[in-house]
Amino acid sequence: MFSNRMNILYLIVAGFLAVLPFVYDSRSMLILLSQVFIFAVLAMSYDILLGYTGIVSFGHAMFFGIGAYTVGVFMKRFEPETSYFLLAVLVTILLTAVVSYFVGLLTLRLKSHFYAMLTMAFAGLFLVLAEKWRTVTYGNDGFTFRVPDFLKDRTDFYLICLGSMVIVFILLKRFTNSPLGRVLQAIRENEQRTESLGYSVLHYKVIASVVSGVIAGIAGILYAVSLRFVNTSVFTMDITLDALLMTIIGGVGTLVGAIIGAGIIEFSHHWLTELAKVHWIFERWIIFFGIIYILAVMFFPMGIVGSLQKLKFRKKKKTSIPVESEAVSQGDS
Amino acid sequence: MDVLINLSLNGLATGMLIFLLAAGLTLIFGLMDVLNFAHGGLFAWGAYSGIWIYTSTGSFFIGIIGAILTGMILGIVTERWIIKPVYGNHVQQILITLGLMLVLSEMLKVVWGPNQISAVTPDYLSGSWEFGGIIIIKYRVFIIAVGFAVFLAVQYLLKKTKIGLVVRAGVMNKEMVQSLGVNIQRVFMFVFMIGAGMAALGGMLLGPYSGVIYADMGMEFAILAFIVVVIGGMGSFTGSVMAAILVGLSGSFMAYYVPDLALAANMLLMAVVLIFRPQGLFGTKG
Amino acid sequence: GSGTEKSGGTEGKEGNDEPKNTEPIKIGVLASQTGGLEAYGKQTLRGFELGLEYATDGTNEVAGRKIEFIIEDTETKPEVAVQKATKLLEEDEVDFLVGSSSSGDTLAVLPLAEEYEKIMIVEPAVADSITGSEFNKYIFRTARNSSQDAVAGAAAIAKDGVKIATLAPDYSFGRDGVAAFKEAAEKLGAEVVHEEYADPAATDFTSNIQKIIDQKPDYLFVVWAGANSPWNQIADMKVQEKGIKISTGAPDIAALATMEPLVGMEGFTVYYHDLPQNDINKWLVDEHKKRFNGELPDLFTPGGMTAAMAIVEALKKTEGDTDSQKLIKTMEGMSFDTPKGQMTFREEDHQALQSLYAIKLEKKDGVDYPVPVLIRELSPEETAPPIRN
Amino acid sequence: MTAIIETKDLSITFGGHTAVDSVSISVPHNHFKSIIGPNGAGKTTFFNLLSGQLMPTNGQVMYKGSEITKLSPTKRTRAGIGRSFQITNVFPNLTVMENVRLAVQSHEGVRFQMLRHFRSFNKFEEKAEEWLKLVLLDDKKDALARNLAHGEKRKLEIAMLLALNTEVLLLDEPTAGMSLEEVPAILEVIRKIKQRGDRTIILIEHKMDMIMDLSDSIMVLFNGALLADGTPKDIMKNEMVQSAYLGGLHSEHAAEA
Amino acid sequence: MSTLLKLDQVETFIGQYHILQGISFEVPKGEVTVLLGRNGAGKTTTLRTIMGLNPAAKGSVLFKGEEIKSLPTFTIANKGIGYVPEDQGIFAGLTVEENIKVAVKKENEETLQRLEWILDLFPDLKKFWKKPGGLLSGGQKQMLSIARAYVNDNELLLIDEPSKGLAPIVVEKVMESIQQMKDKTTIILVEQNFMMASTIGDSFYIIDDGRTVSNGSMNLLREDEEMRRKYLGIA
Ligand SMILES: Nc1ncnc2c1ncn2[C@@H]1O[C@H](COP(=O)(O)OP(=O)(O)OP(=O)(O)O)[C@@H](O)[C@H]1O
Ligand SMILES: Nc1ncnc2c1ncn2[C@@H]1O[C@H](COP(=O)(O)OP(=O)(O)OP(=O)(O)O)[C@@H](O)[C@H]1O
Ligand SMILES: [Mg+2]
Ligand SMILES: [Mg+2]
Repeated sequence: MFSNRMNILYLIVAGFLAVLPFVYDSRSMLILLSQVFIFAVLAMSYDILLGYTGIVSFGHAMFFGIGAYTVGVFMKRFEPETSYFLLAVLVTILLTAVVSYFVGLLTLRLKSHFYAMLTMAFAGLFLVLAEKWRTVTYGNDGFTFRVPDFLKDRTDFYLICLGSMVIVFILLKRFTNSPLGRVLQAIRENEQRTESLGYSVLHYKVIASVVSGVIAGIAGILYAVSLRFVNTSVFTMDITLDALLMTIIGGVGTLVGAIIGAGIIEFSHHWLTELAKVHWIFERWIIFFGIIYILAVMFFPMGIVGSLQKLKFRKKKKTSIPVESEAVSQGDS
Repeated sequence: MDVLINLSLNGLATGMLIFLLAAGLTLIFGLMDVLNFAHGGLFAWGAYSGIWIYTSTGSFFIGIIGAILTGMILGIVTERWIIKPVYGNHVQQILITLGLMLVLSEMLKVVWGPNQISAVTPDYLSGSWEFGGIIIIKYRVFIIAVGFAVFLAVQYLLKKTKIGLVVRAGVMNKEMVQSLGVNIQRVFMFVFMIGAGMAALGGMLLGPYSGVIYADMGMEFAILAFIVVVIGGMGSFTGSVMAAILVGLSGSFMAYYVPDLALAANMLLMAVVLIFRPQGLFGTKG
Repeated sequence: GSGTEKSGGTEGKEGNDEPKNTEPIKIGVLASQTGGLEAYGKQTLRGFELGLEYATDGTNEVAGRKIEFIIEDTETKPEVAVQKATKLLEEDEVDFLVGSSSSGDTLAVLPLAEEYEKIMIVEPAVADSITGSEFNKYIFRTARNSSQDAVAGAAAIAKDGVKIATLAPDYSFGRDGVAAFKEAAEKLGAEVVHEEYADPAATDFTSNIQKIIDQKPDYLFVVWAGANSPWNQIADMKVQEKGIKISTGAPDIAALATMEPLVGMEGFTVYYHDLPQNDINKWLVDEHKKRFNGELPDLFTPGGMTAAMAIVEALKKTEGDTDSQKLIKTMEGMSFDTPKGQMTFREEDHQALQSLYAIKLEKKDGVDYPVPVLIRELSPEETAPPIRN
Repeated sequence: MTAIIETKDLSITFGGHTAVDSVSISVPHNHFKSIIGPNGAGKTTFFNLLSGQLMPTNGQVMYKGSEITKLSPTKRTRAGIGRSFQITNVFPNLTVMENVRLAVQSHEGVRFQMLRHFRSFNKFEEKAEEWLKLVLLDDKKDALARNLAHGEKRKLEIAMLLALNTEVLLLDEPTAGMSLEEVPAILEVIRKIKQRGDRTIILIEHKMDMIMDLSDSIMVLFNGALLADGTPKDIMKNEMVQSAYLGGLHSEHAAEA
Repeated sequence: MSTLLKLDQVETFIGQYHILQGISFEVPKGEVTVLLGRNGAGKTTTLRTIMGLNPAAKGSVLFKGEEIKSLPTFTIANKGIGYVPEDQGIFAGLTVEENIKVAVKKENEETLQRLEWILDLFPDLKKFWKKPGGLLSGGQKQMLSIARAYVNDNELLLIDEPSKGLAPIVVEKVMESIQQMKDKTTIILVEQNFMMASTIGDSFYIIDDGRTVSNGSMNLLREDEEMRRKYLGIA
């Protein structure tokens, strides 16, 4: 696993992040970073769909929301104890797996935009369900809940989020580099050809959908726990768009890109709002936020990681032999 | 009976309004295959500029013209600077147009302030006629008429000129149309401009319909427009009209007969259509 | 958590042992400065600033301690609200929280007030659950809640034998509002014959209105918020011509402009700048105009002012002591002056009981929107909502 | 000799146009059969029916005695029917190596392995490299498939088919667009496979010399229907074939040969 | 005879790859010039460079004496240059009719006549007039691609491997059609089918590794076995 320079770099960064709370005691920085980790998990799960299987989903919030509500309802209805929390995690995994399986079966036969819109419809139905099932969800206002003790301390929770992100990253790295992961990339490139190589495409897509759904559910759990509050916003398009943006800004099909994307979006958001207090120009900081997206596309057309990889590659092989490494698919492994 | 007629009429009118909102997107997304998330921004700008011109000149008609022009200018600028570099790449389109969307809707607040703005119907279009139990709202009749006019005009443009063909060909293989002597960039810009103009028109007409315009109207209605384009079948203009009317009618009837599901009406409709007709109502298979 | 112990502990000591504390008192204000509720956020903030100034006679000092406030934008997103609130509590070590513009944001922040044991003044979020099921003892609300609105709405129109239909958006705000209204209206002898809930984002409300017309009620009571509204279509469907009177809460000025079709309707309001006749309000209106080139205070401006005044009043009573337990004791049952007359924090749920106003919308010369004209003031007792925590 | 592939009254109609019209053939084990016929005669469509890309409107496809008419392309590939495509059909953004490696992986039956690192399957890459050598493409193994010149893509297409190592090989104009110089090499590869004697090959080509050289039998499709099926010599003598397919120049050519 | 097109030391990069490293040739008006060479030699890239699809970085491309190296593709096309790409470039979702309609530059009598001539040449296209191009057979697509280039009154046609996928008899027809057009239209042909190339070609250029390495009249090549073996690997 730790065979090359890239992996050593990852290790250093992870190590740095792990000791950070003990040397730099800023709560809001911890919270911000926890937020980054949570969204990084969500974005990585999205990358499995977008970057590795080549499908755009507009309904990813569905799984995120299921995770968030499951843990919320469990903590509210029962006791905020570790055992119930673990039960909630288990139920989330089950629910997201089942839902992503069936939604996958129903939707994955559809072509690009139609698939995207159908997933959006399903996510929309979950949103309405959360709105209408008021006895459990308290409607769109949502509800607050308590969390088990081990999740209360911000530093501990920070470490848990970091740990989750690292584990998800390692698992997904393995997953995407496995023979199965390679077939997913083949599907992204040419679905029909994959089929005639003897791979049953739908099975693979459903597997991708389930893996991605379950991980999104876990991100949802962490998110709800971080707020100790859940409302219908977890099912909205905004969540899906966030995941989408983070994945794209970072570079699709790279996994690290998703993490970097989450960091960039959360931090530039943070800094821009801070600037808003400093100078009136930034009062409308959202404009600058939008400009960041636009500039990102112009200067990093393949996302930060994707474009950097290409650059690195160019330097290495400036030759007239038209040989190109798998910049798009192989990622950084 | 009266109820049925009322529901159908209002559903039809709402459908036509939705069609007006979606018509531009049918060109930009359906035909040119650009996932334009900034579409909502274009019609919010149409609404604001149109209503502003209307209230300052007092002429609804000039307001409409103003809105369309604003939309077209924005369309050209958008196409030139934002869309051109990302044709054919959905992933980049999503990111860059979402960025533009943020810029557009925040700029609205910079120019016109964060408050909602009321939009009134001109006198000659306000009020309603009543025949027995049937209420016919004048402004809705107007919307239906404009909807049909736009439909016919665009249909003419697509069927009687080569533009529709050239755009579709350009989307499939840009190099090849150019090799055939077509300045596809100019054609794309033109079609984008028309699409943006129609979006602006839709936004402008929405104002008096609901009586108010606000900066966030863009995203809200853009989703509706996307729904219409997709369930109509990508790029089919007839499909868009039908889908829009279907959305209007289903909203109207569900709100009356199954109010509990009214919130989910659009999503249910979309799910049902796509599960049973994965290519959309008027989409061609494959 | 560690944070709790640290801040809670030291604050307590300082408060008790050193009576002559001269450190500034810090207030963190959460409001929507961007996003959908931006306009409300701005009103609250202006009001708050004016309120501090008024309550401290321009010194911004109470019991020898300076008052500082830090504003944070929640962007109307719960996760941002939590981030910002934590920052205020942890880094700025504020003694009070005030906010916020949205019920969702506020609900998400409530547990933090409890965790850090700091008083939070809720303003202007309306959800009943804030002082209801989600209540904790650190929460005080100067804003009126949905139920108070509803009770006021009922008081304005409900009488023996009156048949009322309701129209509300199909989400918590609408559902809560109608439930409270129904309870209050029925108490007054009226009958709610039909409840209609509409998709708040709908383009077309005629189906809903059609159904209401079918029920032939005497009144149509509308609970509404948000820009997308049914007023135009209510007029187009000739509801009033059919003998159904409309009643609803008057919103802020920008939204009043869209209610042209409802001129003549009777309902209620939380505030309009010429309704409460008292010195504080007069000062508010004058100062506001002076400072913001002629603009009038709007729906939630007095709320912001009220929140500031409540805090200063409490601090005066504790002589600058910011110990939360002490403050809670002080504030429970505390009456204080506001631009809307005297308010009182109810002991049980810390909801401020306050006056609301039965009004009628009228056209006025020189004003380009329908103006709420006072019919009568509804006393705090009259509009007291049920206790639900 | 038993038949490995058989069709019975195989037909397919696209909205009124019958592209393949009641074709019944039988291909023995380890046979080399070529299909010729004018453009649009239904040759590729016939392949699509054999490989499962299309479902017939009528008739049956038998493989080793059992019916496979309703089987998906995936299942047929796994059962042992592999094909190459007339219009180059590869994974454009993957490397040449990865394209072939995927085929090897499928042949090895490694499908749902999701936690082991793909590089631990080193032998796949070695295998893939061998195939690439065979089709003279090993010097391009790290290039992205989309950057290949046309002829190179054709070679890749063949390598992928060979890597599947199926019992039946359906080759749809494998050498179209390949340079004069390299055709012989590819021919050699095909010839070798044929000589090994354990593969059944069906070939669609318009290059008559190649067909004459390799085929055990030739079938002729005309407007979807089977016009003739016989030895190369018989087919070349067929007047219909001469006038409607080969044309003047080629008749001379054929006569020469 | 005058020179219609002249390439002088053309170099083309695709991305950072130096694909064409010195292509020079002249195309006399009214002749068929054939480009030959191995797979990957750069024949297609040469045609794309002329069309402006992969613009030349160095050297010059003169069409009727005018430098067209840095003009946009559509302008080049509108100067009277038609192109049949090697991948046919069919608009899959458009019908045969629409594919041709997109190509037509002037809708006049002459065009109609040419269309009639084309449909006689390729009756299959007439038969499948309303069929989406993507559903045609491989050979039919090739015919459609050729038809699209023929339908306009072009001075110069760039044809990339027309015989690919065509039945022998159709190849013959295409050859005939090229002969018929010769008086009005000049042709650059990339062709692997030596029989076809040698029959209709007037002169040839051999490209290897992005350079023109040899040229001469077709007669010469037909007779010079040595040269054939050296550059084309055939006897
Ligand atoms: N999916 C389809 N839908 C409609 N028609 C089709 C389809 N596939 C093929 N056809 C038609 O069926 C006929 C046979 O096509 P096919 O591709 O089998 O020809 P072919 O014999 O392979 O020709 P070529 O030598 O040109 O490749 C053609 O006329 C083609 O237009
Ligand atoms: N987009 C690209 N990126 C990198 N290399 C490329 C690209 N396009 C072509 N090449 C390379 O350029 C060289 C020339 O390609 P070209 O298509 O011109 O060859 P060709 O002579 O037409 O070959 P063929 O006979 O196979 O069609 C090839 O080696 C090819 O791999
Ligand atoms: Mg074929
Ligand atoms: Mg080529």
